[in-house]
Amino acid sequence: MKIRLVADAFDPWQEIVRHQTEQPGLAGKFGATAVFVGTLRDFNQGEAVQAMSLEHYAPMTEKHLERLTAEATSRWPIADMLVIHRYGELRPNEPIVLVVCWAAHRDSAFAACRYVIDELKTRAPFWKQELTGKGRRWVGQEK
Amino acid sequence: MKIRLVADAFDPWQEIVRHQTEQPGLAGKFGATAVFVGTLRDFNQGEAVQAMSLEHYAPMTEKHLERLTAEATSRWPIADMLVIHRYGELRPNEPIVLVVCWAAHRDSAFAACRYVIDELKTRAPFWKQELTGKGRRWVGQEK
Amino acid sequence: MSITVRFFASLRERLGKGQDIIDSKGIGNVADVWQACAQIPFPDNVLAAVNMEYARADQPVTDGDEVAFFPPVTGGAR
Amino acid sequence: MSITVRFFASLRERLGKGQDIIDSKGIGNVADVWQACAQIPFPDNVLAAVNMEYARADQPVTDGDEVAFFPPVTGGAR
Repeated sequence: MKIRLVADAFDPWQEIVRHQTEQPGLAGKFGATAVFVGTLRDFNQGEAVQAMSLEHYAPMTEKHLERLTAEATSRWPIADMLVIHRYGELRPNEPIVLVVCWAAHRDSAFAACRYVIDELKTRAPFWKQELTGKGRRWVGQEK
Repeated sequence: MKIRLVADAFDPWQEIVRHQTEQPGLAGKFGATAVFVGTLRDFNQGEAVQAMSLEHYAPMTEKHLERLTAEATSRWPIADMLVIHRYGELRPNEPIVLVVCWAAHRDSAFAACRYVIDELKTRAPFWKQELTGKGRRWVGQEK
Repeated sequence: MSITVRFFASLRERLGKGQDIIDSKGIGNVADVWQACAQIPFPDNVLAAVNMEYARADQPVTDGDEVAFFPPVTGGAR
Repeated sequence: MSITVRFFASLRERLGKGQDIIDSKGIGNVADVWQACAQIPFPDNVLAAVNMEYARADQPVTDGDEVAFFPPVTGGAR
């Protein structure tokens, strides 16, 4: 079980390989791996997006990500889980978030992966500000 | 949209990177990537599994995988999809199947990914034979 | 004037053959193909395909078709 | 004898500050903290946390607590 908040761009696929290498006890024990990667698109609500700034509340964010993954592993039989979330300045096509669930069977892997990304979106304190041709705008925060 | 049946072990994460590199038009266009990897476990139904032989009916298998992915892309707005399935002799911890769905939003990515792996399991002509300490046994085929 | 018949997995082992070429004369449907190849009644859990499409026992078969018989499929991973 | 107050994202910009340290005297709950820091009524869509846990306006606050106010969160990716 690992959670990381990172300031720099990361390669989700390399992170999965690295995690599996660091957890040799996993080998042969899982039949299903469900992965979600959220990536910054170059358009949103009809506007070209040039960059995004992702603000967070460091200790609270980490605490809530840990709680979410703990909830997921208590609800479904999960062999291991990896969550990585960016913060800071992002460019289009850069990964924002990675959620990986290793499990014996795919029902649990999909359910836990989906749970974490859905809950993360509504409970983890992150705020997005997009840079478009019209300037900076906060996402989902009517003044 | 790409479907491959492969006789040799493959690295699902490298295949994802390779596909994204070969489809530069995808960059910035997807916000969600949902991935499923099915892996051979070293145990099943209480027995240690030493190897698995995966038989298929080549042209029919390919035809049905193509149909499944076409169905998924007609039901959900999917930017791209990649499916790779092994056949032949596999060892524990080797990937059996990879399903990747790139989409603007995660609901579609998850739904299409799940649809393909579920339908694949019930419609694509593959047959598994496990090698355990007690010899070879067909999976899910009562004599 | 022939039909290619294929058998897979445990069914192939049970019948002791992976392929048959049979004369299409007198063959009307999938069940006829089975009877021409196997000495046992068509098992309930055996699936059939005609030209790579799933087919029922009463589906017509004509000269040049490829007919396949196989056990329940177990692709992917649960 | 103080409470640390933090503001995030558009709320930080609107109030023109990311942090306040206020005297805990006379502070009973989250709503009191807001009133001590901001000249405007507590907006409906603003969330609060006490010591990193989501909190309601009537949640008690005591000396040494960290209280945060922020707009709806937008983590992850849809």
